[in-house]
Amino acid sequence: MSRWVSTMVWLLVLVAFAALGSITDDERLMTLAIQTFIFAALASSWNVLGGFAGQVSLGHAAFFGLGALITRELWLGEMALPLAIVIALAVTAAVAAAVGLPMLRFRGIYFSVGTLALGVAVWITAGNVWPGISSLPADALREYEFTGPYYVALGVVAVVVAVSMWLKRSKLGLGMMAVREDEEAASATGVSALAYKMIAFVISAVLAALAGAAFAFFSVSYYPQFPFSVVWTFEAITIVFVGGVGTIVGPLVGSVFFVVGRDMLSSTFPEIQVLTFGVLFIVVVLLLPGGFVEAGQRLFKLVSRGGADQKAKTGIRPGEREGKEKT
Amino acid sequence: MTQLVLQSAVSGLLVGGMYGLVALGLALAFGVLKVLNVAHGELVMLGGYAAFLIFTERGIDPLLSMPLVFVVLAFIGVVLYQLLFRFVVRFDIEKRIKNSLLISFGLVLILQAIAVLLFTGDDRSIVTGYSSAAWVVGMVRIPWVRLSGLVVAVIAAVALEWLLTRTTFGHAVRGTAEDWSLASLAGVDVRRVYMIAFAISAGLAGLAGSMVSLGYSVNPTIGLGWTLKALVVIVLAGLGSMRGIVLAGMLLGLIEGLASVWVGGPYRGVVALVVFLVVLSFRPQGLFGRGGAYV
Amino acid sequence: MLKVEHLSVGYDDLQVVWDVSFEVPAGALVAIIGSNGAGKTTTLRAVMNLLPLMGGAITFKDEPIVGTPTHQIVERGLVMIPESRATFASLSVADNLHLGAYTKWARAEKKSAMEGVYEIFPRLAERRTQLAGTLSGGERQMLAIGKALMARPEMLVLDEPSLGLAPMIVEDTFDEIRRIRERGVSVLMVEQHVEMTLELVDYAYVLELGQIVTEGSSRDLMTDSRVREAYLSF
Amino acid sequence: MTRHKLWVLLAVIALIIAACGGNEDTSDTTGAATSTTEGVTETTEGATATTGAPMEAPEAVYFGAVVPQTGAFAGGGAQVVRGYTYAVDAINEAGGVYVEEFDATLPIELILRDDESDPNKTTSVMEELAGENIAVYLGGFGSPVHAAGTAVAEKNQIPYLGVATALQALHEQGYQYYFSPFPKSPDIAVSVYEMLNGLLPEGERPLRVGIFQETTDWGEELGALWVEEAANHGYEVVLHEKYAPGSEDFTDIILAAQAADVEALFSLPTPPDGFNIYKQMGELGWKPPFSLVVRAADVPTWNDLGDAGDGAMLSAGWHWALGFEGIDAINERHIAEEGRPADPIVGGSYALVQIVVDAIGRAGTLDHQALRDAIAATDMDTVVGPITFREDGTAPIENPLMQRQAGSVVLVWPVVEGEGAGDILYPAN
Repeated sequence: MSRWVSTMVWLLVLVAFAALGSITDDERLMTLAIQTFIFAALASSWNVLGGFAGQVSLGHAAFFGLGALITRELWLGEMALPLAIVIALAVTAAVAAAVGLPMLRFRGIYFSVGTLALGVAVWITAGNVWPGISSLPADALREYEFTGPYYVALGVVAVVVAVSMWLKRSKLGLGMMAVREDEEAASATGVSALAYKMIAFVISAVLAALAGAAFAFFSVSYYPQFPFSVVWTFEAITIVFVGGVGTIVGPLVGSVFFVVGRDMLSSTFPEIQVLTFGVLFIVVVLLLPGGFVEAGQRLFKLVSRGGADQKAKTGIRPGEREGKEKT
Repeated sequence: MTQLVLQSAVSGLLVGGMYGLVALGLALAFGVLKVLNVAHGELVMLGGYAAFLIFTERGIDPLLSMPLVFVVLAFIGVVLYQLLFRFVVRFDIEKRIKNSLLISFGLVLILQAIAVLLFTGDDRSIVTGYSSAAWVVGMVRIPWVRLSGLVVAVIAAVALEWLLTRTTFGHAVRGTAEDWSLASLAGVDVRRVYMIAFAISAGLAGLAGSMVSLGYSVNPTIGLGWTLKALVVIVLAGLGSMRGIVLAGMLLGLIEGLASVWVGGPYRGVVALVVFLVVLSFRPQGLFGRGGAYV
Repeated sequence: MLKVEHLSVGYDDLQVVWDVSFEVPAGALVAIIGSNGAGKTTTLRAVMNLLPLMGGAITFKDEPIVGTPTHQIVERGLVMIPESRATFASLSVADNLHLGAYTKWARAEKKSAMEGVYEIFPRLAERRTQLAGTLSGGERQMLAIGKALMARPEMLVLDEPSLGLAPMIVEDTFDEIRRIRERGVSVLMVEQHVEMTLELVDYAYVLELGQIVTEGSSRDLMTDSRVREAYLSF
Repeated sequence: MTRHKLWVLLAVIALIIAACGGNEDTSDTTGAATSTTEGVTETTEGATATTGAPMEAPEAVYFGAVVPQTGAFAGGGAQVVRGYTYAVDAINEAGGVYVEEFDATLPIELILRDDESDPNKTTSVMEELAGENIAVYLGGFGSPVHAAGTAVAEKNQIPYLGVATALQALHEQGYQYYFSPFPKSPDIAVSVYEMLNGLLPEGERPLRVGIFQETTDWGEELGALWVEEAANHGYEVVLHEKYAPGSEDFTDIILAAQAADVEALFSLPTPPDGFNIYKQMGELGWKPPFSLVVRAADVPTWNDLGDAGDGAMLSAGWHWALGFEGIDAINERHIAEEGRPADPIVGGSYALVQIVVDAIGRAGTLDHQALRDAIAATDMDTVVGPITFREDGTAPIENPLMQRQAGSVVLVWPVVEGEGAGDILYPAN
């Protein structure tokens, strides 16, 4: 019963955002929403590898950049957007599979620093090979509409969340979490740790490329090297841990806090915006080690303990945890 | 051609010494506190500005002002420890790495913003009488300013090694690094060891900063570049080990120097990273480390 | 010397030790015996403030030590040898001993204490420069005890000293503990080898599932029917 | 579990709506309901937000200036801000600008935003400014930030004036809203050879040219033009080295230049590369007799290099010794506030404000389309000289060249008499 209810809830949210897209055409709100969707998709994609399978990758932006690069080049070359995205995902999947094998031989901090080195190497190469700015053609700029990118970004985040939810509930997801909890024990019970890590690595890369495609379709002009930058990986990780690692909702809540919070800060105190964001961010990390979701659960547990009689009415067991807090 | 190769190799070793000096502080903080301080590069930046100010205001040469810069940065290290990292060390090892990564990422933003407010965004560098002086050995010129970076790195490494192996405090530090609860059972005040180790780590960053502002240039955004190099060096040397850091740094510098000759400038960074990955895949515990691949 | 009253300890919301009280008079050799998972180690870690308490009072030499930082407890003369990994593998034998005498109180006589340990454990003198990680199980136990002695303790707490040792070595270890006690050091020992322990100690407490089920002098416990069935083979 | 998810998601929606409520007041939207089609639509027709033309006058005319105040271009950005501030203060002191549409003389207000020398921040900050009812965008410092900004200006159809950017490619995109009265790559490439031939007698010219080209779009553009113009002026390119911006060690390219016996070294480094290159040259004990360091040498901190940096030629687009009308006032204030005559970029940014104010006067309205046409039809004298705009938004302007001589910036080309101008210091090593 609870899976059907939660699916209905997710559909309700999707329809609400879809309607929101057409009601308003306040450009700043649309931009914020699109940025939130892209960050939510990117953070959720990182969460698949980092949250479910417990492999902390610091080179995730390479796949975000790859997805953006291929989609943009093909789409500006007069190719239909959906086809360009499919090709981008296919190429990213191949690259991820090729890179994943050697990378996943490393464990723990060595995997993190190894993927960081790879990410920086790809970032420098992208900068050297594609030095020129990538802007939309002049006439397309003058008729630029936010509704298109809005729905693409919404579609992308919906797909990423759907895949995450399917994965988390599937046998595949279970295998990944076993690897996360204790890799030796998992491989001892016949779970091929490398296989699950590879699958998580490729799925995470493809979803990141999808987020990159949404970025490429939405952005007016940027340097192709930009989506490869390590800053995207750091921000994605920040969002996941502030929201709640290993959960479905965590990255979503985290991206709202990140995008909306940063925007409000930059308009209220522009000069010291970077300073205040740094301080605010540290306070959140220190006070909520488990992220918003765990804080929500703890708060919820307090409330539900108070409203014990609630249980009869709603028939939903209060205080059930959404999966333990992980590394 | 051979002159180019030799000079590039030597220049690579010199800049590698700098990578080692920056990595020394990071290795100490990670080795002892198991804290990954991504803002270590920002401490180097602040050290660079400190040396620059002492030079421009008081006219003291950075090589002479290094002890003062060390103390100033060590003090900043104590403040940062008390404000932030004191809470991180309460977690168990795995959570410490995750939380210290997040907190130091926030610290990067704060320190950069403060640097901009205090020093503006311009590039600053210390130019002394001997700035263009160099030793000529055969076809190769060894600039004094860059050589001093390497010399300071070696001296710092030796001093750290002496501290860790010859003094009782050093035993306490190494004991804490291996097992903090056992160390406290031996009567070691682990909190104090953490604070002092972090202060020394910041002080070493200050020394590196002085050398960066002497040999290169300082602006608020140089931090992350140096942190990335230091991170590669400490993993290359073997995580957790505080030996062989400067050697690993020089190796990385050498690889980059030679890479620039054959592969060409734009890809010198890429080649060094690829070589690092190859080395890592054959010796997961690093060149000098003993620990298992998984920390 | 050490008095523990109504001690309750646990991890997060999982309570392990329920309302435990025991006492180690000065110069006594007391043991807490119990099977694995009875909460023995948890109790000791709580006494040394390596674990937060849920309740209870602990006094050492009539001064309360609840909440006192571990290193200050050691400074006051209460030294514990943990169950496993009781030595610093990355440090040499000599450095381990140096670190053992880290407190101001112990550092004063580090030289003489060192010679004393080398006398008691000549094997350690031979392996002085070796890394502790390369020693055998028995040698590592000797080093653990030697390191504790370097701290010139007034009371020594041992967490399952016999763990993972060959029977012959366990006997040597127990002999050494007897000699330590004869030098005036009070000892609290936590063990699973009930039979051998009861022969060694004056008084013992039996811990089961986090609670003290019975206590008494070693002779009484030897004859207590319940203890015989549960722990003794005959 | 589901109930708690509901909680959190309601919070998500509330946050979005709160954000939407937060900025409802800024732009009055005559929103027409666009057709709501589910799923992915290419582009749906819909009325863009057109601001009506209310008759009562706004309190001021707002100029949206997005300038790097932090990051690599902060040094140059500070000069741009100074130029804008001096110009706006001067005009406001003279009463402001008369706008016929409101039949009122309004003060100018500069809305200044920092894009942290990051082209991606430039786009997001310019999007924010679009909602602040600005008359025009004013550019920052450096080609990357302008490359990103032009597209946003074109999208929002708000006139955008660029300064301290020589990227010619931006003017070949068919943009209607981008104007930059600043020397472009072709002007820079030609002027350096014309100066050398003009100032140095036949036998004494540095004919062996070396190029340090950073792997950026502007690097490629200017590098190629330097090679092309070398042949046209009788020079030989003996070295053409590429490097990635931001590396720490330039030993390899410096030694290659020394080995090739380069006499004239051209480079356009992103800070701090320029600084490090010339510092490492000092260390390696080699310096070419002639150095043109575009962009990097424009900032006063270049003097920290001492004699390693002395003699470097700048191509900063302006110099106060050119003596155009209005320069004395700028110099007076600059010396009073900064203790030295006007920095090179101050003139260029001051001129932008002059051009916009003149265009508002002629257009008589703040409507973006009308303002764009008025700017395109500019024909006026400014502190950077006479300005008219070509079809592609560039302006025919001579590229003056200056040289760092003993810490001060001396105008060397075109040859001008009077204070601040002087002979070329050649050879510089």
